[in-house]
Amino acid sequence: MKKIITVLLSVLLLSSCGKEGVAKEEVAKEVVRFYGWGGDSNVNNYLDDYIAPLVKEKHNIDFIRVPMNIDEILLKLTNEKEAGVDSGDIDIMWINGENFYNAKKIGLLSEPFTTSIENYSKNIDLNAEFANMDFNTPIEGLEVPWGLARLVLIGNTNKIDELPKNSMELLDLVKENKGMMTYPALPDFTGSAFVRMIMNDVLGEEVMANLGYDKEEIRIKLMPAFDYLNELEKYLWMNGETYPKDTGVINKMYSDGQLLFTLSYTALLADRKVLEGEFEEGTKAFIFENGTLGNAHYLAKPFNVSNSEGANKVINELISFEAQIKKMDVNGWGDLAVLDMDKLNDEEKEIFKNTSGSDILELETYSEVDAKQIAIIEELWEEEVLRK
Amino acid sequence: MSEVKIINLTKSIEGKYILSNVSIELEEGEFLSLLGPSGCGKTTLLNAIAGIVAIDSGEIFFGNIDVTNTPTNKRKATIVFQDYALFPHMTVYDNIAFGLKMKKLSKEIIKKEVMELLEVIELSDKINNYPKELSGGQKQRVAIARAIAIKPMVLLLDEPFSGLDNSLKNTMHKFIMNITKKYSITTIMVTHDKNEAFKMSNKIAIMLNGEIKQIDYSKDIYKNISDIKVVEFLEEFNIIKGKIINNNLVTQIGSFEIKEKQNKYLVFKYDQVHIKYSKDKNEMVAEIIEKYYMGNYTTYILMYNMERIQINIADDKFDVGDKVNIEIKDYKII
Amino acid sequence: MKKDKIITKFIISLFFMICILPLIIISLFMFVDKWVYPNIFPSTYTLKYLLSVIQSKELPKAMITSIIVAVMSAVISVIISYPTGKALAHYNFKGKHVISILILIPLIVSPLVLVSSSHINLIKYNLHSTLLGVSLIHTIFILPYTIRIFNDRFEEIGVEYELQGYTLGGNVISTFFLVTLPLLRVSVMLSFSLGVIISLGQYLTTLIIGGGRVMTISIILVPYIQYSEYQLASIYSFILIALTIISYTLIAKLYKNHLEF
Amino acid sequence: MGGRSIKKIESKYRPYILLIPFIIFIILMLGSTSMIEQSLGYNNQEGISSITFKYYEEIIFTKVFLESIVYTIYISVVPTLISLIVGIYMGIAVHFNIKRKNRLNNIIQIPIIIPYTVYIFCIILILMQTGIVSRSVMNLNIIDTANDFPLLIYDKFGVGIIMVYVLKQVPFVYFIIISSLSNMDRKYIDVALNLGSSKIQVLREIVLPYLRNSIMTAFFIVFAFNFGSFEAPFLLGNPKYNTLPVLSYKYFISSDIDKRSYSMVINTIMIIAVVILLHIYIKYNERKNRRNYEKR
Repeated sequence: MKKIITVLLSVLLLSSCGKEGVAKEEVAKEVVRFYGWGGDSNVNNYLDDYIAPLVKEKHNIDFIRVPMNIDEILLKLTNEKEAGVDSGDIDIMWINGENFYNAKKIGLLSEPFTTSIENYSKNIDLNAEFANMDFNTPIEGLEVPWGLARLVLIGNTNKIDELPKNSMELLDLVKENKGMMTYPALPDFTGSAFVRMIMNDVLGEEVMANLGYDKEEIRIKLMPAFDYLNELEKYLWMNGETYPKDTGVINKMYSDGQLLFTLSYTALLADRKVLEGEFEEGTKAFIFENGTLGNAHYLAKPFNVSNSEGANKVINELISFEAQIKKMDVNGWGDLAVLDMDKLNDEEKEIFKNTSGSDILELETYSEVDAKQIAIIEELWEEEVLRK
Repeated sequence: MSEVKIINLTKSIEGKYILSNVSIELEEGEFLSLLGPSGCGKTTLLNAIAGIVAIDSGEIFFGNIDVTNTPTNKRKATIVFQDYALFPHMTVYDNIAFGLKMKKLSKEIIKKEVMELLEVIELSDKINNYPKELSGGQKQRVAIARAIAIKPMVLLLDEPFSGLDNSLKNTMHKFIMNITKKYSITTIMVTHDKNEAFKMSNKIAIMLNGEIKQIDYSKDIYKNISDIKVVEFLEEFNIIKGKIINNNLVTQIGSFEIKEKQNKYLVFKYDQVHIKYSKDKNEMVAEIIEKYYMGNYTTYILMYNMERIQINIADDKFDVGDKVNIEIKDYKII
Repeated sequence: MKKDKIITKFIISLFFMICILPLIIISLFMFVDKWVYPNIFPSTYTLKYLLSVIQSKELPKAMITSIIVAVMSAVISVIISYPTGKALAHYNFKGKHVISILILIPLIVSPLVLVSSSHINLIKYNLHSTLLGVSLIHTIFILPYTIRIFNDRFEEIGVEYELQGYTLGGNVISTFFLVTLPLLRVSVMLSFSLGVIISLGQYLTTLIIGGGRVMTISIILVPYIQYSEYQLASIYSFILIALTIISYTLIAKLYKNHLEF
Repeated sequence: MGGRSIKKIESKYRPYILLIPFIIFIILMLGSTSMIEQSLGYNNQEGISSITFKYYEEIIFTKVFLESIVYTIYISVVPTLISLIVGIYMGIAVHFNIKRKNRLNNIIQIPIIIPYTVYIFCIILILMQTGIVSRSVMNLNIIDTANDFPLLIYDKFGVGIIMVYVLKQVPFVYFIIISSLSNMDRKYIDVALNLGSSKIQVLREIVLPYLRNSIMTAFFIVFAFNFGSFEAPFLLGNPKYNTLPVLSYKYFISSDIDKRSYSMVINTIMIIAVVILLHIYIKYNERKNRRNYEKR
């Protein structure tokens, strides 16, 4: 009998100090908490094994990476805003495209801070489109571009002799190899980009540039693209009965030989996976001749950032030349850098030139649609393609 | 000054009266049986005395102390539940010692008291056994020992013998009577078996739907019986309904002189009737219709002027169909 | 009876296989490097994933945090569900019906809603992003089961032991410690271990209420499951299962050497 | 235990004192009614303060919502029935046929110990088109390419989801049945057999009615859990068919902030549906218990 009470009491003591334990450790060292998607171990390793020691050594900051999807981050911040938390846990958040629009709209972001980031003006072309507009939402110094994303298709050249140059050729190829291709169901980020790329290719860039904001109008404008996608669906994997949840699953299916194609927003993913031995030798990344979808992913600070100084220092490191080049390393993450060629000195230009993937940056990209329109496109896709 | 005094105890749940104006008075060492059909509120009364059930109104005195609002743990009235409720996780020793431990007595005193009690209930060898290793009779003795250990002002027993077989019942009857006499503990026992009540207690209270209809010394119960419902409950009387004609109660089997006006029943016990073969025609004649041989007596059912009469007599020579005349030795008019 | 025996043995072995199969697969996948589709056994093995996890500095901290949170939520759940179970079993009172509905709400309402509304509340009490805050949110999902365990056990033992304790002079506290609690020891242990198991399995609650400061094993594990990193997911799953089984057997040991009443 | 002379303790305040920790906890955690407010249109971020049923109308009659109700019922009822049938069968079979139970009970406890997320992961590994089952089927060359293997996860019928629920809930049902069977008195069965009833009749007339109460409890808890559970349908479900919790999550997380009110509408409707169900269940229980009580 006595034993149970002693167990319960000792546990209570242990647990109460547990709470202090966490708090005490905070005061001693300076900590910066980085919140972002944690699904890809290469990204995680880049941050944990390269950035964290770098930041520790240079600024004696403890870089803590927290795996959390952007929509959960926004949920957490919305709750914290409603409950009036002025000093939260998040210092840096990894934000992409359409979520920036919502975060900005309900005031979840910090004051403009890009001016106090030294490398921002030093390494990045300030009047580049991605530095000022994020999915047609003016950035106004609220987020710093961290990497560029180019939607690429990935094909198995051992089994396909000639990679398709446009959507029609893709359709014919898929007809020949029935069930050997699929794309992630919207609202997945890459799936949404693929659908928009198809729309740009089928309808042309001007139609996509002025879609307007009325759902029914957009439905009519996009109808030819939906017809194409419904036609494509008949020959997709499991004849389009279901679409996988995200690219992770599709990459796995590709590496198991179930599919001839996969797709990714990380342009160098194909080369990286080939090096890791996950993809076959003949796997090549390619894009359509009229160009592909390109946008950037960004680093932002929440309205209730607690360690704003530390966050600025870390962001500054993240967009430093060395970090950006290391980020592009095919054996690591393979994410395209945001560096501006003219702002680099000759030696840096040299290094940049022969890191693989720098050529992709020259590719033609469509301009992105507005974040609000993306939400409508996602709804329409579900009504016109998924549920048809 | 009486040991236990209960005045006008009432209790109702959702408007239905469970106990209505129950009053009892007991001297020290008396043994009262609460006798009544199941659901008549006798167990609730017992629980009320023990203090584990709240009452609406009324007072309870132990000696001269008013315990009406005293919590049960200070009331010194211990109860033995129908299924004994021995603490399953305690040995026999710990069970009996529980009450003493609560009074924070020293270890030695507790040990002495408990060993002594174990002697009395002849279970000294079972000291370290757990309740589930004991038989029904043994469990009961431990339960009673546990209840007596703290020398309560009143011992309350809730149908103590319902779970035991007959032979064991008799031994337990003797055991409880001796032990209550030995420690001269005022005891109230709840039972629905009238033989048990008459055998064990010196006072009996007959309870019917929440009221004490009659409370008397056991020997006077039959003598002072006055409530027809009690008569029916005791199931030992013939009840003959009659009409009152100028202060005589005229019934099928004769008319009887009455004192109070409202009495309407002629009651007489089954063994207060004699029968003999009828020689003379015009005398009262009854016909035997059923006969049961009951071991130490015989029961005859007679039809007399359409009144059904039962008699229990030792003589078994009569047979069904005989014509007999009856003679009522002792009767009462209620 | 013969036929029945075979069928039962078959069902049991089927179930034995289904219970153990997941463990086998997980422990296999931890070492897989390449597993070309059609063949049954992995083509090449590697330890690199396992080594990377073992060397990662987050692992020990995450394990300790998971255990502390699990134990705290189990303790809080027992403290809350013991009296609630007793109230429901041994008393009739006006709001009883409402309470029995309230208890089952966490089981039914979608977790997201519970987490969000609790998150706002916990922030008001400055409990967000703390071990205690996370334990409290886990408790919400443990209570329906633990209250059930206590309620059933109280109904089983009835009120007579407790009343007997009172009539024999015991006051509320001594009767609690000497009579009622010993009879409930089994339920305390069962609820405690169930609390630990449920807490270790929580993800969304720890993520949102813990706000990234409270890093448990499942916080690291779930993203890897979602994004098909099978090797890492297997390793962390294995750690989570090992943690659960160890704490379960430890607690089971504690109550095994007490007689079962 | 013999007939109990006293069933409940009569006391005005004690039950409420006992409930204090629970009440404090519930207020501390779920005090804010923001959820229901938001479903009625009140959303303090946006400053919409008027209570409107707009969101209810907009969502209730859409095809997506109605389909989702049907799908949720399907996804909660089917695994519950399977788990009950298998769990009951195993409970009865083990109780009457197998003597050495504890070794078996330890093994069957394993699914209860393994958390849901890990189980979902195992089901993916087993049932995916390049999973264990598909590999073995492939080697028996019943199918020749991975794509011929039927879709068991992310599929229309939610086979993966049902498998996860069944694997997790059969042991739960099994334990409820075993524990209530263990304190069932053997003599009822011996009497029935003695009166000439066959094994099947014993099962139907004696054992199952005796277990009715625990079966009802098991059914309710398992069904309630499946009805509101989120992880399995979210991770293993088909994007076209969403259960209510998944639909609510999608609206809650969607980039369009005022869709969040739809999510609150769905959650409120789910709560109401289940509270009604619970009400019926508790009334059924009380009426049944009261009848037993009087019969004694």
